[in-house]
Amino acid sequence: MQAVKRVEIVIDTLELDRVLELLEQSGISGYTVLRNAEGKGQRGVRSGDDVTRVFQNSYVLAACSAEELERVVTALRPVLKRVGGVCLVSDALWLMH
Amino acid sequence: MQAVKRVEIVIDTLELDRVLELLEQSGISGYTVLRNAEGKGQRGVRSGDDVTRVFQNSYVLAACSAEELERVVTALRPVLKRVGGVCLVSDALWLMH
Amino acid sequence: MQAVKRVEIVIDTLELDRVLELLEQSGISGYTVLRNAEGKGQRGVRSGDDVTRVFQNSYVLAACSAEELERVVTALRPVLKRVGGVCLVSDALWLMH
Amino acid sequence: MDLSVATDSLLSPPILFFFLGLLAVLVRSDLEIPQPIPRFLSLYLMLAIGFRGGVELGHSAPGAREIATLVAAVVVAALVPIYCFWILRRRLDVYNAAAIAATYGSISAVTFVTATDFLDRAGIAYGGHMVAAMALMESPAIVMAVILARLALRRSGVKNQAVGATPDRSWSHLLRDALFNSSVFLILGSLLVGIITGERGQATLEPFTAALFPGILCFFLLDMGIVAARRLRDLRASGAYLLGFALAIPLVNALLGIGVSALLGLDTGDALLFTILCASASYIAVPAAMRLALPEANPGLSLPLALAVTFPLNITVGMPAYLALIERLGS
Amino acid sequence: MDLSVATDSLLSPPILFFFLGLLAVLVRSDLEIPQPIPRFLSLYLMLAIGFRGGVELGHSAPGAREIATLVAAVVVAALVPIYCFWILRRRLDVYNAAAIAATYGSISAVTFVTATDFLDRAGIAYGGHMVAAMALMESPAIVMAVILARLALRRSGVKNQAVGATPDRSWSHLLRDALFNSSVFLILGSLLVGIITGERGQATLEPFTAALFPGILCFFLLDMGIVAARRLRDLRASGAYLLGFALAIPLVNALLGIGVSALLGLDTGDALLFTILCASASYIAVPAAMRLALPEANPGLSLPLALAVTFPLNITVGMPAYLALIERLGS
Amino acid sequence: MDLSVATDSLLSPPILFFFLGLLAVLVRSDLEIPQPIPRFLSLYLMLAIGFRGGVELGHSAPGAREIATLVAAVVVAALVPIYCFWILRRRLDVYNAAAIAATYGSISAVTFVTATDFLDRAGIAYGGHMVAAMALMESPAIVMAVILARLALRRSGVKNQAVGATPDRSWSHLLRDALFNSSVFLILGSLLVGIITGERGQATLEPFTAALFPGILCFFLLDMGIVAARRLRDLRASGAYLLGFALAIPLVNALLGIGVSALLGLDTGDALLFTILCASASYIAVPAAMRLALPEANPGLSLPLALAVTFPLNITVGMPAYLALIERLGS
Ligand SMILES: Nc1ncnc2c1ncn2[C@@H]1O[C@H](COP(=O)(O)O)[C@@H](O)[C@H]1O
Ligand SMILES: Nc1ncnc2c1ncn2[C@@H]1O[C@H](COP(=O)(O)O)[C@@H](O)[C@H]1O
Ligand SMILES: Nc1ncnc2c1ncn2[C@@H]1O[C@H](COP(=O)(O)O)[C@@H](O)[C@H]1O
Ligand code: NA
Ligand code: NA
Ligand code: NA
Repeated sequence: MQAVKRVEIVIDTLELDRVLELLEQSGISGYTVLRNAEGKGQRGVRSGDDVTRVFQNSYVLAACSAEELERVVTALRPVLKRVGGVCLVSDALWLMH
Repeated sequence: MQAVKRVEIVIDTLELDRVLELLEQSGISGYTVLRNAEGKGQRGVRSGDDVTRVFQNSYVLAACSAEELERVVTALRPVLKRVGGVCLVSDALWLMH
Repeated sequence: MQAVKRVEIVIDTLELDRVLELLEQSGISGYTVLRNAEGKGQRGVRSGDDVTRVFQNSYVLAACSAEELERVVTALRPVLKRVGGVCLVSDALWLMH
Repeated sequence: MDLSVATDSLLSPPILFFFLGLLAVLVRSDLEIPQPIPRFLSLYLMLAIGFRGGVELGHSAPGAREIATLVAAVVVAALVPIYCFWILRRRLDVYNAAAIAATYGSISAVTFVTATDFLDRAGIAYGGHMVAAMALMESPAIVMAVILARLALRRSGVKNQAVGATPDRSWSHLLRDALFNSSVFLILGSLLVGIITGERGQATLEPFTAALFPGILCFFLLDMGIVAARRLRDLRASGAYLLGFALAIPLVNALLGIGVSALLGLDTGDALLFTILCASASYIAVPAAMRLALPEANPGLSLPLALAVTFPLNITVGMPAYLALIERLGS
Repeated sequence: MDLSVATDSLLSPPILFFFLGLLAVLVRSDLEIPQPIPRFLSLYLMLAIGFRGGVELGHSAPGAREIATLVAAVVVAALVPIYCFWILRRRLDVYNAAAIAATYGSISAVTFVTATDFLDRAGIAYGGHMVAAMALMESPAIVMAVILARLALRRSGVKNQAVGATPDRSWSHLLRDALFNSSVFLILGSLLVGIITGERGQATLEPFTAALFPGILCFFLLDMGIVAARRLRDLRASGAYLLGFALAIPLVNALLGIGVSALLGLDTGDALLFTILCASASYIAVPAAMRLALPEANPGLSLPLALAVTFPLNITVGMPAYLALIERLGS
Repeated sequence: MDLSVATDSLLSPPILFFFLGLLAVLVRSDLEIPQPIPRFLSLYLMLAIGFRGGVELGHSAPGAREIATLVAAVVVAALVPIYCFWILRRRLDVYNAAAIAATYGSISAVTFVTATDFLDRAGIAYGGHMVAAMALMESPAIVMAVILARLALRRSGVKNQAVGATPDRSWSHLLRDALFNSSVFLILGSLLVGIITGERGQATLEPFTAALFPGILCFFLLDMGIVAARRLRDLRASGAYLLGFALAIPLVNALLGIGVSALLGLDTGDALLFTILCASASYIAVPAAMRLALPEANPGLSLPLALAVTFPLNITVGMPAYLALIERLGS
């Protein structure tokens, strides 16, 4: 098993494509996405009613190396500043196969 | 990046509103919810068929401070005792923006 | 609160039942499943369109003991090798109730 | 009992699709109606049945017999849980006995809807007020079960944990849940819309609420078959006593329903619907309400009984048998 | 104003189901149309209205008046945001003023669809080109609002953060979003299919696009009622000024619409649809576009106004009142 | 070839909505049918086509020609993978060659359904047994492909990893998946319900299974267009050889189908359906089955071919061309 950084991002679904692009540009080519996330944060409650589709989050999970992490964090910060959202980083072991 | 506690809660969706209230009362005003979680635990299999809607879990993720964690853990324990569910706590770094 | 291992598995939904079986056989009788996960990895983009239903992942979360972890890791490795997917392990505290 | 009615019922598309759903699980097909669709279909069925009942009701002011039927419906729905609870307490703890009693006192809207389809096929008329009766019968059993549990717990000296004990289990919560739960609300609401808009409303909504009805019912029962079959294996946990209960008590309740119908002098169609309401058990509203009001009860016990035993029993052999009995009594 | 038309409208099934949805939230029922269903229903409504409009259009080549109507629609949709922005800037920052101005300059397809149902019930005809007018009115306000915001920001010397400033906020992105957003695309696309396939297409699609229409509309408005009621409590954040705006500006815009209709000499049905388009506010396309183009604006401000105030206003008292006014002017 | 038939087909609402879906992706519209809805629509199409076929079949006992057709269907479905595998092995490894061979040996229910709509529009009759033929043609290719892969692997001395090698890849699993996969099961089940309930069942289900059919098909093909267009860019990975295969082999298979139809003396409608079944490729059942039986194969290779090349080819120029050929042969 290999030590990796575990990055979790919660972001407005409208911005999801851009965030995934940032991941790719940072060299992270593996990630998992769960759409239909609801939530609450500084910008209020975001529980996506499907009529307006304005308030919907996505949850992104990516395991990556420390260098990749650094790159993605730098790229992500201005996006989070602009549109809100959360990015958490923790340590994990990746079961290599 | 700031060190935070990462709280994960899996709970019967019927109890979700109460749990979110507990989070708020503990001072945690940011969280993310994924509904439609299935699972298995001490109370058996819970894969929500939509006809009965009785067996459905939700997954809640919240990043918070150590003090907030303490408060929410105290408040949550009796709820978990009564209706089941799981609460996991781990360490993470929050990318502040 | 009790120290546990937090296992996360992302796997082709078609293989989900087998993976859950492996968990059970490893002595892990508690887990949570989120279906409808999308993702990207070595085997390309997997965003499940519902017409073909071929490309869909599920996300599994299980808290377990170190011994259970060892067993499941051994059992899981060949499955991941064959059908792809990811398994991450991290440390957490379980709020016992 | 007229065998052709029974065969007609068993061989009608909705029931056959129910069997098809059962079969899918049996042969381990991966057939599945994906998640929010069944919920949507059931909302449709309630909206349609409510609206059509309302239009029907709007035709003429309800007379004394209609009102008596509604009163009788509420009374029966509150009575049934009492003897069910008494029977179940022989083997079960207070919580589970109360939860299952509530299940059998309340009703299954889908059973009702299937029975209306059955009557439509047989060309037997029924009154719009029966839809109101159905809605009124959903909730009393919930309240009754909680009262029964409280009384029993108090008597046995257990420190009361049921409704009223803590703020989050207050009576006001319970009553709101019982009265405004989605199916009661949607049925009564659509009934009201039907009454208000009458013939003119019906003219525009007919293709949606009437013409599509049998088809949507088929689709929904296909899903019910799948869900019921999946719950079948949970029956092992129930044991023979509960299994016997789930098979016998619908018949007891049906007899009660037939008796009350005879007393009230109901027409055949109304009598059958009244009877099927008595005989049916709730697998949606009540288990959900019980999880909040009596979380100590195990829904894994009550649900398979209502869904995998009583529901199939009622819609297959039940409906034609009850009808035969009603017709024999009537003639 | 003919009171019976107003009552007929308020007591029609779609509007009653809208009220039922509001009521569900008020009494805290757990009634809910699960998530992708409402989206599906709204896609259906757009496909159906587009297709029917197209078939209608295909009957005869559009004349000068039809083309004038389309041009007027675009012009009005681009004009309305200007005075809205000016009014809103009294109290709001540039971003929110522009976003709300865009909301009111654009249109609500569901309001339009409800109005066609209203006309159908009243037996008043309308032209297929009005569907095209609706689609054309969705986007101009979006572009206009961004221009307004840029001008205002430049004047106030703020370092420009709006469209064009960064590559990911380019004009080409904005225009693509504005022109090809799903509702514009689906409506115009279905219109085209309707024009091409004409009577023959209609013959096979009729049961789907026409017969089901009122029923699906009821279901959708039930959901709209629930969603609108939930947004009601967000109104507190808006304050009295914005609330007044959301109540008054639809009437202003309606008067503009009635005036333009009179100038163009539109028939009653077309005039009502044109007016309701002017009076309605977007709660789907525009908030989504604004999140990308002007992310500094708070959708929690514009959305409740459009959804919980202006939409109910238009479909309840608005439609019959505008019609009365149009008929008075016409006679 | 009669050009008006081709135009009629290309300009029918279902095909136009398919193009609309393609276009939506091309212009990067955000139009999308949200997730479980397309699945529901496809379940509807199978239930409806199965039921209608069953009613049709119930009218008269199947004669020798009907039975010969069913036998021929199974034989062809088992034969096609053999020469496809042989052709594909020129360029591909065993696993992918087998998986793509299975794809083209099996059928696409949506292509079939679109062809029935095409025949309905052209006023050409077809037999209910063709629905049974479709269901029977889904699975043989799956089994055949696995056998081919095993033989080829054994010959090339590779340690066998395919079905049978490990307990979780047992033949019984594979056969269950092949025989009871959801579409085979639902089509055959609905067929049976149709046979059993006959005219009486049809009378009540007609508005659901027949009147709605073209509309739902349009909606579903709109989604198919979107999905197909999204898969278009995956074609780059396939290379020119496979692209040529996906364009040429449907025509080869169609000629085989036309030949067999002529041998069997099928009527025009039945012959077209038989031909389109031969020409079509599976993008649902087979890729799913192959992921379990031959996980080494890359579905990213077979899927875009079946979905983004062969499917559009068949429903646009294919159907009218095959029909023209059949009619020329017939006269
Ligand atoms: N402390 C938190 N823990 C977990 N998720 C959060 C937290 N704060 C915000 N979120 C998620 O991030 C989304 C955007 O947050 P914000 O930009 O703060 O409004 C929210 O809707 C939540 O889903
Ligand atoms: N060890 C575990 N790891 C992850 N999720 C769990 C675990 N145990 C229980 N759960 C989740 O919590 C829900 C309720 O658990 P329980 O109260 O133990 O039945 C289950 O349905 C699972 O979704
Ligand atoms: N680095 C990663 N982080 C998170 N999820 C991943 C990662 N790599 C792969 N996955 C997930 O695992 C699935 C299968 O991965 P693979 O077998 O590498 O194609 C992908 O579709 C993703 O959902
Ligand atoms: Na009952
Ligand atoms: Na407007
Ligand atoms: Na084929």
